[in-house]
Amino acid sequence: MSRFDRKLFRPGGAVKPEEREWPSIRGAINEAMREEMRRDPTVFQMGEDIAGAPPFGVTTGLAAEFGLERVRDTPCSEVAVVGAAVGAALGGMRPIVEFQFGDFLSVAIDQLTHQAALLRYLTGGQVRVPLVIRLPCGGGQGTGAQHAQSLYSWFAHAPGIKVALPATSLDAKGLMKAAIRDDNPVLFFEHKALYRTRWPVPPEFQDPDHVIPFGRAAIRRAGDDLTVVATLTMVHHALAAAEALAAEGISVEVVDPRTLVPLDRETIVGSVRKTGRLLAVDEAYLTCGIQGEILALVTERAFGALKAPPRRLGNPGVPVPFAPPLEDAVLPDAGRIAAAIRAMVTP
Amino acid sequence: MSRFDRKLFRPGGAVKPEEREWPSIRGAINEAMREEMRRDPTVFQMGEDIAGAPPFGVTTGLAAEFGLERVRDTPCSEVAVVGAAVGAALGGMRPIVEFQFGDFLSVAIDQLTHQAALLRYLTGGQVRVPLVIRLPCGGGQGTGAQHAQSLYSWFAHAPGIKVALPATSLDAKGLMKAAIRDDNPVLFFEHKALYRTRWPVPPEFQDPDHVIPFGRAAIRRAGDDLTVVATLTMVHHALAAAEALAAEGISVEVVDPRTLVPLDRETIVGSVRKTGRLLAVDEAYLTCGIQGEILALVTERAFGALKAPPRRLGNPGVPVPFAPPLEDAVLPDAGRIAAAIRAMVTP
Amino acid sequence: MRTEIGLLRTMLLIRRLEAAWAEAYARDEIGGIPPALSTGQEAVSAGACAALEPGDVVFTTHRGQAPQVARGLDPTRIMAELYGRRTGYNKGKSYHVTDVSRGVIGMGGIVAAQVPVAAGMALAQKLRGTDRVSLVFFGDGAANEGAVHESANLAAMWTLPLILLCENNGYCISQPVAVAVKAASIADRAAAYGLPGALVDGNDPLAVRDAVAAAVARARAGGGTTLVEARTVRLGGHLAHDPQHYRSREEIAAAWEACPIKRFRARLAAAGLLTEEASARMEAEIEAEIAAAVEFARQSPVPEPREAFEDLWA
Amino acid sequence: MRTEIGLLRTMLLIRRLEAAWAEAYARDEIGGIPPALSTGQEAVSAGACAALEPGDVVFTTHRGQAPQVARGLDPTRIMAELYGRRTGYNKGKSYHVTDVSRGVIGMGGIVAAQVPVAAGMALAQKLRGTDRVSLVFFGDGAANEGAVHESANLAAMWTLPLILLCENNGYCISQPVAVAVKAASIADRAAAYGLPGALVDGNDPLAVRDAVAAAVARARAGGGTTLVEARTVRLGGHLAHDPQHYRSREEIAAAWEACPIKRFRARLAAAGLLTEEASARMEAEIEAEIAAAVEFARQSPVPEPREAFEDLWA
Ligand SMILES: Cc1ncc(C[n+]2csc(CCOP(=O)(O)OP(=O)(O)O)c2C)c(N)n1
Ligand SMILES: Cc1ncc(C[n+]2csc(CCOP(=O)(O)OP(=O)(O)O)c2C)c(N)n1
Ligand SMILES: [Mg+2]
Ligand SMILES: [Mg+2]
Repeated sequence: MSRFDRKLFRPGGAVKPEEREWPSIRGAINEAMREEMRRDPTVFQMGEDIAGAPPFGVTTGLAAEFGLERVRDTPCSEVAVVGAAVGAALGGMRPIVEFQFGDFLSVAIDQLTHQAALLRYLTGGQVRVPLVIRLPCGGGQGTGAQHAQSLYSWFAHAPGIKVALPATSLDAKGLMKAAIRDDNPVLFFEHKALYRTRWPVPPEFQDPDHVIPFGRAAIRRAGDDLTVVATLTMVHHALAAAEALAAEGISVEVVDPRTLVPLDRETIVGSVRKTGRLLAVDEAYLTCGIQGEILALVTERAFGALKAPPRRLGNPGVPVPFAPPLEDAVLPDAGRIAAAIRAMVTP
Repeated sequence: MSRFDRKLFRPGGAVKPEEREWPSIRGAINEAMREEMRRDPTVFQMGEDIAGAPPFGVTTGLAAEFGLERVRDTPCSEVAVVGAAVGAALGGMRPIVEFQFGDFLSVAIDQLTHQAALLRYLTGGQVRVPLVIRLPCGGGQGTGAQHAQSLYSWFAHAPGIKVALPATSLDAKGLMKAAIRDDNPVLFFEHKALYRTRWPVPPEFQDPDHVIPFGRAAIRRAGDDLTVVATLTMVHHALAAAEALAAEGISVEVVDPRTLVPLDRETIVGSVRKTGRLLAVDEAYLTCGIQGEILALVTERAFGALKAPPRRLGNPGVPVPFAPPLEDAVLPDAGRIAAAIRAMVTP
Repeated sequence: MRTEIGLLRTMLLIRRLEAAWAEAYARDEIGGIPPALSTGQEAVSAGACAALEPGDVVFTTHRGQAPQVARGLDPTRIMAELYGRRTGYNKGKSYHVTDVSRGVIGMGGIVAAQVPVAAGMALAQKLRGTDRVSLVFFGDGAANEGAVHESANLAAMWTLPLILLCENNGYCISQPVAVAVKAASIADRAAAYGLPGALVDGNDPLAVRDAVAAAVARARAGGGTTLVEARTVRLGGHLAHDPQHYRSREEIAAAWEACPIKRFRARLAAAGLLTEEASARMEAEIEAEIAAAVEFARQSPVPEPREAFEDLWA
Repeated sequence: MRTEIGLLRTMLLIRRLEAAWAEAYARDEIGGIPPALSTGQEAVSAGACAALEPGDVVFTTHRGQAPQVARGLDPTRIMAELYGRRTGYNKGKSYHVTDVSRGVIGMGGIVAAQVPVAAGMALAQKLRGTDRVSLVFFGDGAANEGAVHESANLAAMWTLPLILLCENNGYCISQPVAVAVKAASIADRAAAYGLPGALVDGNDPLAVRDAVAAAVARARAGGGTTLVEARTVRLGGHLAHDPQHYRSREEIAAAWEACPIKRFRARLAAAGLLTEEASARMEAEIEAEIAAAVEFARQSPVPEPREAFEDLWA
């Protein structure tokens, strides 16, 4: 899809005329954080260079508006920073932490899964840990194996962590606002290839209280023959595939869960009950990934409705390599999605 | 099951007469490491107190035989220790690292998943990273949420790491030997409740070259009506359930994958093709856990053979709590397995 | 509990509560990981907590009962938690006792993980414009975790109202501190972050109190973080069941000679601050208090299975 | 490349190779993360690697081309890797170039992660009875990662033949080192581990070489680890596309005045070691070498898709 070019670090080209009015995902996240920081003085930010040289520009302008106490540049000390977010949350603040690349959370997992996520439970409900960790994720930009992963399946596995994955500008803003207002730890995965993409929005996008609640999937396209469940860039790849297949007389429904924790099981299962076929697509590694979770969920709950074996696409289990032809070989795309669907609906 | 009493830290009672000749799992692991250290001078050990006060006694006697250079007590610095294992492996050694509780790997994940697991790939095959990390795991001993998890699903998700889960003394020894001889990073999960349990072994247990290859499941009990896939303690819970159900005329096959990476897909799928029903049971958290992976795998490959929706049991997604009644509420056991099977085979 | 007598009382209460815990564990009335006792280390918690005020927040370790008692938590609810009862502070969910109302956050499952969290609490205290401080306990073993390094540096950068209290009891399980720390002291590491460091006799509650009070005063005044190393001695094993094969009898016997309770009691008696009679009365009171706590815990109901599924989400 | 002229040649080769890389990136012939250049820092790698011998192992950072060149890796295969070609050292799998045969392990995806790995290599060198050493590069920003703390302490405990080479270029992306390090120097942190620390002018290749040579000699002789801080200046942005809004023009201009290549060349000329003519010849040779490397990379085939599935398992 031309939308997802390999231009992450290059100046953006001219905005297409029809897209001028549409907010970008990056801008939508920025806007959500700005509004929430205006609304609630306990919201503050920590991250490397978020004030001095905003990575990917998502925090641009926030330090100027809110000052360096509330938009804090941190040293390269991710354990301390995530831990500080946990402690600040215990102390009544609402921290937002940015990682430059979400993969780097690898060095601070304990503070998330064993501290932030467990403290409320372990104290018998005495504390709340409201914090948001922003994790740029995903491949397709030649950024290399430790800068290109989509590790949300891990955090859906571990208890106590909410997980959001916005695929449009409206969702990026509304889910971010929900994340900041949530009293639990939230991981907010932002696909790097989506940052500059622009999407049309309804008027409520402007409403500073328009929040998109967690746990409600979006049906991005209605269809009858097969359900694709996809997140982030794969939503758009699936929509492109669906469009192409419509011409072949195949009607595809595209469901975007929007949050993995909580997961809108009803919408996913309901869709498959209607279409009878399921394809789960994600950039995540396949084994124990979110795709298999969706297959398991659907076969447990809608076995009788299935007309064909469910299928999944994802990274088959190799690191995301650097060279473009290698990288393309390990990630799903519209073409592979269309091929898989064709094979599933053709008897 | 009385075998898995809550006595992890209490002196063991008298060994039952019939079990006197049987090796314990703890002893089998110790024996495997001892033989491999005799066989190969590049094998060495690092861990907290492994020489001075062996946790759970798994390394008992090794420092006396091999000295403190090869059985190295480390400081409480898990990032440095796992990293040192990676570097030593690059340098031609074969390190074995012990964690006192496998959960603590949380502080050193990056060194495993982004360094040990990726270096071979990223260097285009220039290096090998042969290392074993031993991870005591599992609940049922009142050890609390950060000392009782079974996190192998994470490491089956991430590329480049082999994962072994021994359920018997023979497997503990044979898989450990395979792990040490393997040229890749291996995580060796040892269920704490199994350490003192004793299991009968065939004569080849004594053979210092009896290795159990990775990627071959064991059919622990043959049956016709339903396949249970289970690991570690759940193998024994499943066998107890199968025994109880046999009296009710229900014939259960119990498959123990023994390694999750590589996973013996053929044996699992083959078993379900025969029985037509699948129950995957594990202590792991359910969402994106190994149970869902097995459900997905089987529905993809043996959909037509399924007579009933597959099911899974596991920790439903809460931290493992301290008080025994709470802990029992979140972990599967023989009773719950039997109940699930009954519900699946009764139309 | 800032008076001398108060300090002694706190130290005795810690010792007796923990002894009762160990006895209950030995009787198999309590399960799980064997008790991590502060026997011989009571002066550290008693002294440090005496320098704090309400609204200050303490973060504990796996060896956490001493600061709980020193912060004035209710022994009955501590004991109930150790017994895994729903009347315990954490409702039986975790034996790392927390009482938010008294500023005690129980951590300790993961060594050193409480240190960055405490830095964050100090940041919140600062951002919210209070003059409250956070104090975090960590051991000599924990000092070698990366989390401590990163937190100390962050606290120095941000001038956080934080006291990094390293309770050096000579061992990380079986590893002597001299093996794992090649610097002259852990307090010396403060210089690596541009922080003040203080080394204090951790077996003297007054010395600990004064060193911590100075650090607290600095923090309240906006002067930032101090690293205090309190040198003490672990009199028992790492956990209650530890046979300590790695330690000589002589070493242990010598350590008992320096028992801080014995020493402090003698000092108070010599100063005329404590009569035999008052001492006996204090002990009897404590005895009764602990007996009541054990009785309360025993009589308390265990949690219902469904409670396992509560308290995860806010 | 231990002679003065050799050092200069290395520095020039680094500068020119990196410039060609940045140009290729600007032309969109290379994708991915923009180049992390060592412009202004060449003396550190040139000097440090001149103190090493075959069999010693160097661990690099994300700013890794300088030590690759200084260790004598083949510019054509470095460039091919940067172009993502199968003829590159890593077959296009990662631009963190590794050449095991020359003792260069390319790391750098995760800041500071190479430091414990280098400690492990040093442990292997010691356990295997060799007198080889490991040298690990890390930045001033990386110095605040827990991994460095833990590794330095472990290396001190185990007397590992390791050189911890902190390349302090004044910035962690946009954060000045003075903001993030409150100690007088990073070298001072050595004392926290009982290690010797040395602070050296990182823009003087001879000073770096001598300081590292002393550390290497100590390590080879069984004396263990040294922390060397080389103070240098990053002349460009963090990555090639960084507009450096956080830095004043004056600061950047002043930094260019101290350019180590300019300085060293003048010094050699003044000492009569380098004529105008020899200098021009050297530049021309390097120019040709780099042009050939770029040409080789351009002509090299990209990897086949199936190669993505190779090299994961041994
Ligand atoms: C990250 C991590 N590593 C190891 C452990 C196991 N462990 C529990 S207590 C302890 C000793 C820590 O020593 P120190 O900090 O000196 O505290 P002390 O026990 O002496 O009070 C260790 C290593 C753990 N809980 N977490
Ligand atoms: C764990 C981790 N955190 C953050 C990053 C992002 N990052 C890449 S380079 C860099 C700067 C590190 O600064 P320094 O160590 O001084 O090296 P320099 O770039 O100055 O050479 C950072 C923060 C990373 N790759 N890994
Ligand atoms: Mg200690
Ligand atoms: Mg730097």
